[in-house]
Amino acid sequence: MNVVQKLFGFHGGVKPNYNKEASTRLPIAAAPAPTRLVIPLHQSIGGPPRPLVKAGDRVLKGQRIGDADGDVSSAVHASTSGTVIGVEMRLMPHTSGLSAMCVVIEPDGRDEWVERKPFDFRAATPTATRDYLRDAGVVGLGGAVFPSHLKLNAGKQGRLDTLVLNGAECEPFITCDDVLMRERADPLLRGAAIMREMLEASRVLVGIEDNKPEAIAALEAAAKRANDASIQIVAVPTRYPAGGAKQLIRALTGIEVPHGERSTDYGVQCFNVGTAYAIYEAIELGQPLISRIVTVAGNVGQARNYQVLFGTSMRDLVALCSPLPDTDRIIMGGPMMGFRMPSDDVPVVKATNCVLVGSQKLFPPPPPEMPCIRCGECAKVCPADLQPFEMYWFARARIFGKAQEYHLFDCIECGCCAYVCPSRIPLVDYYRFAKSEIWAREVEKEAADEARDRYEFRLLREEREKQEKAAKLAAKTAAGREKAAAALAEAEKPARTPEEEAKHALIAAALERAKAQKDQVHPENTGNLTPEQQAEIAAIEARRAEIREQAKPHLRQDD
Amino acid sequence: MNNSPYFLQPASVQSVMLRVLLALIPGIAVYVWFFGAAILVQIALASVTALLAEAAMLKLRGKPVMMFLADGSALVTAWLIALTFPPIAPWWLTVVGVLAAIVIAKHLYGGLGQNPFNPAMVAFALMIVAYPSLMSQWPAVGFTEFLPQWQAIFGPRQLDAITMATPLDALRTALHTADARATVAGVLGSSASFGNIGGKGWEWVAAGYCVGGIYLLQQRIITWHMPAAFLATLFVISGGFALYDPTRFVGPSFHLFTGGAMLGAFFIVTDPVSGCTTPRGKLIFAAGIGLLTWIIRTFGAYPDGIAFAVLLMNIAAPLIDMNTQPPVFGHKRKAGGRP
Amino acid sequence: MTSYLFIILGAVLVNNVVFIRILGLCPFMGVSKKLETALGMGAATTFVLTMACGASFVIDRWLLIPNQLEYLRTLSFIVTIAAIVQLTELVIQKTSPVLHQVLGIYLPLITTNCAVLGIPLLNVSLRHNFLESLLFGFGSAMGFTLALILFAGLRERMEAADVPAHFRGTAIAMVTAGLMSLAFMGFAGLDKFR
Amino acid sequence: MLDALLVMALGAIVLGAALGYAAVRFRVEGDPLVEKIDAILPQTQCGQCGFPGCKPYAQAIAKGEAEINQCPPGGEEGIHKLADLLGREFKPLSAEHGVEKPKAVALIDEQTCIGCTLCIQACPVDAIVGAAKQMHTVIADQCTGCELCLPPCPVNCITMEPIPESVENWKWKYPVVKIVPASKVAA
Repeated sequence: MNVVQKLFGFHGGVKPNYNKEASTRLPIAAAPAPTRLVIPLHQSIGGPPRPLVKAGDRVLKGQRIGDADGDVSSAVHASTSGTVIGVEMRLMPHTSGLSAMCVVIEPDGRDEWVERKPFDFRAATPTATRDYLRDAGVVGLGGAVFPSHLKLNAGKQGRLDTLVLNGAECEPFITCDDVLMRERADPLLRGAAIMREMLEASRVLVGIEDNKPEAIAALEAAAKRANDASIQIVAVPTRYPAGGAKQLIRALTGIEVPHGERSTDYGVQCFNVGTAYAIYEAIELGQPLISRIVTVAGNVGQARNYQVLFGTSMRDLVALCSPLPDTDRIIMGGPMMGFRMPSDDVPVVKATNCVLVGSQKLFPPPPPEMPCIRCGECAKVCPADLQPFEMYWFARARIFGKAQEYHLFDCIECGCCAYVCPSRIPLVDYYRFAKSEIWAREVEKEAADEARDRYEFRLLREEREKQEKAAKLAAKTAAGREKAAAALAEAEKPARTPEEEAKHALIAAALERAKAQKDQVHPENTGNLTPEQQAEIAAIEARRAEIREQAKPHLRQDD
Repeated sequence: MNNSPYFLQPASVQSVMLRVLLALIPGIAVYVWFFGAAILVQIALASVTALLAEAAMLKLRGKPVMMFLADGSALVTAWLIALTFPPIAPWWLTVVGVLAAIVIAKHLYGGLGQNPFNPAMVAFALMIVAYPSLMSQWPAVGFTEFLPQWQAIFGPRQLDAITMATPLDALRTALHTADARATVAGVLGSSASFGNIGGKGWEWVAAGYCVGGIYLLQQRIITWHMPAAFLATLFVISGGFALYDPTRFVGPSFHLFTGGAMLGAFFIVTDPVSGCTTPRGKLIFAAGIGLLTWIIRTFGAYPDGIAFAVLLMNIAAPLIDMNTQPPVFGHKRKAGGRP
Repeated sequence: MTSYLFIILGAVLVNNVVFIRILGLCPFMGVSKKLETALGMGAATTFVLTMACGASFVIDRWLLIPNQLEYLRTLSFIVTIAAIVQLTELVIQKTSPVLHQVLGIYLPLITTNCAVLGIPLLNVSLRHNFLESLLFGFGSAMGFTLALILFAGLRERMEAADVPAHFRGTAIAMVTAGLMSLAFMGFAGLDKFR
Repeated sequence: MLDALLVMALGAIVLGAALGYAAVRFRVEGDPLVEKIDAILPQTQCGQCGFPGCKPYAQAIAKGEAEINQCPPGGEEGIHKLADLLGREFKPLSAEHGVEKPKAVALIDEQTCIGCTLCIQACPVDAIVGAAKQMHTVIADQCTGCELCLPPCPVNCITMEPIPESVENWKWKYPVVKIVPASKVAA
């Protein structure tokens, strides 16, 4: 067990002021259940879960309220017992300030659990275990909230070399993994053992930054107690972002997992220590993921870690720590990668590892942005070996293709580049902007491709119908001539059958009604137009009429 | 309000530029000691012109004037121009040079950080092509009397007593145009002004720049790549040819300690804006400047090749960068190439 | 042998067809926006120019001079060049339709690229022999290609620069070409050194 | 004089023969360029460009019969891409062909719809489902927002609804460059 683990390190990184002491002085405390829980349905990567409850339903603690939508999704549960008072749009803990579907629960204070029973994963097939974890809502608790059941798959090789547990926790202020490792080392390692078995990994490496000696000691003691020789606790040098999954894998194993590829294909899988604990709870205790440890730190009187039920308002949580009066913002996550919340009344979700309380003094606004002088400091600290200034150069000018050529999507948005930039350029903002523009474009492109396929299919179908009709017509005329004589005898019959007559009357009546309505109903998008717009519309209409005229032979086939 | 990261390291463009100016001071001090105070007049002239031109251009382009003026980049350009021009050049030569640098080479391209060419070198190349004789009149060593220098700058010019060609120019002219029997040793021995290493006085000025360069290295404002590659290339190629034919090719010490070699190595070649930025690119870029400098100095028509060499490599810099992109995390097994 | 090397080097660097002789500026400005196109144009021009130098030498030496028809030189050179360009165009259209579209009007305009007529005429006035003519044509075309590629590299980067509105596009490209020309003047005198 | 004519005629014959052979040898079939242009167009098939669909417009551009700035749904972005591909100068969107609008999808007011199927026939991408005398509805995911279904509807029951912003499709905005007034900095 005490084999000295060779370390590999990674390129770049910075050493910001860590500020971790304040929140580790006190042990984890359970945050009291609030008077109202707002539980967003969509708390993981993948499809948004479908709601299973409606207003008025009574739910128990741990009851599933949102069902995973497909396999790339994860279930959501009630954090405590109570009554559903609504399934509605609520403000999300997201920088956009937009709302999404949430289940709002009024707790009844009884904290009544659903029936819990441990899951015997050894008796179950791997697929069944993964389905169980999906329905238990277990996702990565490092902040990425990727559904864990998808990662508990050994991949192409069938078995893994290394399972990496990420306890590096490199972001300043955040200590939730630190205290978890100190206080719950044994169950954490049991979760790790479950994962190791599922992945058939030959060893488990727990990477912890060497500024957490207590956590390292606690886990080492626990590993000794567990008597599992495959588990190794490795202290990695303290350097942000050592806790990035790829950076930690590289530091511990020397393996670099390229962007867009699965680490399992390289024989490694990486989980956050919090996820290991959640898996322990789900498998051995039968408890779905309904709460997590959250660090409250920053501009507060007493920073501390709390066990918080999902859906608790950040405002209630922060209030427990006596925030200072000059507080001006709430950040979810750390100061390097965290997201500014649109309000303090947003719920704690699975991704909330830290609620950072900010003020002008603590996080002063950056000085005005200067032009990039290509000094290359950002390239020196980039842990992904990118050329951040080149990506910025093209992102700024909205030349996204070029930015992508410089591997924009390998960027992990760690913020090192912006941290060291002497021109104080919000580099990461430019990358986020460029990435979301490129994504949007990709979606548009896919839609366009689909539209093209559908259009071409339609043309094909019209062509086919035209041919069929022509064939039928030919057959009819041939048959018609034979019948002509017979038909002659019945020539007195009316041209239209009574049914046809009725149909025509109906259409005429409908058109009449429509005409009447047309005068009354004004579609919203054509009301209140300026004369210019009207002229424009007229011009467009004229052109369209022309096209219809050109396309007439086309349309007629359909008639 | 800004997004993450909310922490920023205290660093600024301004402090970078100020430290570059600071690093130039030892060289300037030695310069004044050997060649008189004229260089200070030139620096002042260039600085004022640069600041005025910068302010005017910022105003015209609708940018915040004071903020950008305070970044100090215009001053760095101005000082470099003053230090590469002859100290007794007429005032208008410096002014026109600075204007060309600030207006054409810098602001037409969008100002700080956007210029593909080194502004100071554009000024030098433009002026030496336009006024080759004025750009070749340098003060004689030890002639530090201020009044004639002042008159040389602001008129009336009476130059004969105080001017001479730079050692580099003198050697080149002697080898190129004098009789075919001229040899390096003969030319260098013909006049005391060639000094011990690279021109009397000039070798010490170069040493002063070198001290400033070491300060910049220590401050991590520049990396070792460019100065080392530049100086090493110049050393190796001049040394190699001097060994091959010592009568026609002068040795490396002369090349390194005359002309703009030291100033170039630490202050001009290292300009991050117009140079290469990848580690391999930096080496290629600086080595290219070293090679071209030697070629132009040895075979070309102009007394010093650094300005042209820098501009030529500036042209090639984007292509070099494109083809020397370091492998990105996780893509290291593949060979580097165009991104 | 060295004299041949000097012909090529001189044509590429010292008397660069674009920067020093100021010939062929139309395609130099027109197709230098992207590196790929610049390379394509360079390759096409290299082919055309080398062929044109060879063909014009043959025509001049064995057709025009023996028949005292030197006054037909420009005319016959133009005709030859036009035919070679037409041939090149057909080949490119077949092999790379996108390059063909991108080069667009500049491809047939190689015919009127003054560099392509100028270099064969210079060959005559410099009294180059057949091999020298070919090398001079090839060297000049390489110089043209070099200029085009370097310029394209710069322009790709400048595309994202914050150039003042009035100077965006061709204006700043002209300024850049001027400064590049200035840099190439540094090579002056190299070819005179023996 | 005769020499000159003979020489030129000889040249013309030789070169003409060579070119004639080359023209046959390197004949080009098909036009891959149209595919590249078509790939850039947004495929709304709306006809605002003056051509009946995106492909015909692409063909017209390839032949040089149409400008690259006639596609409002593609917007400036699309024009830039076309300009890049074809090496042409960028031109602002031609006003006579319409204006760039936020993306919207058609919505049928199901109370008013009379089930006439006219919109179904008009939809170029078959994104409207329904049958005669049955109420119709638009498959929002497949609607390209071309507005071609609006004019045929006899009862004007189709409206264009802009796609709302959600957490999923929200985009990071361009970082705002703070330009501090000179006087403030100086102070």
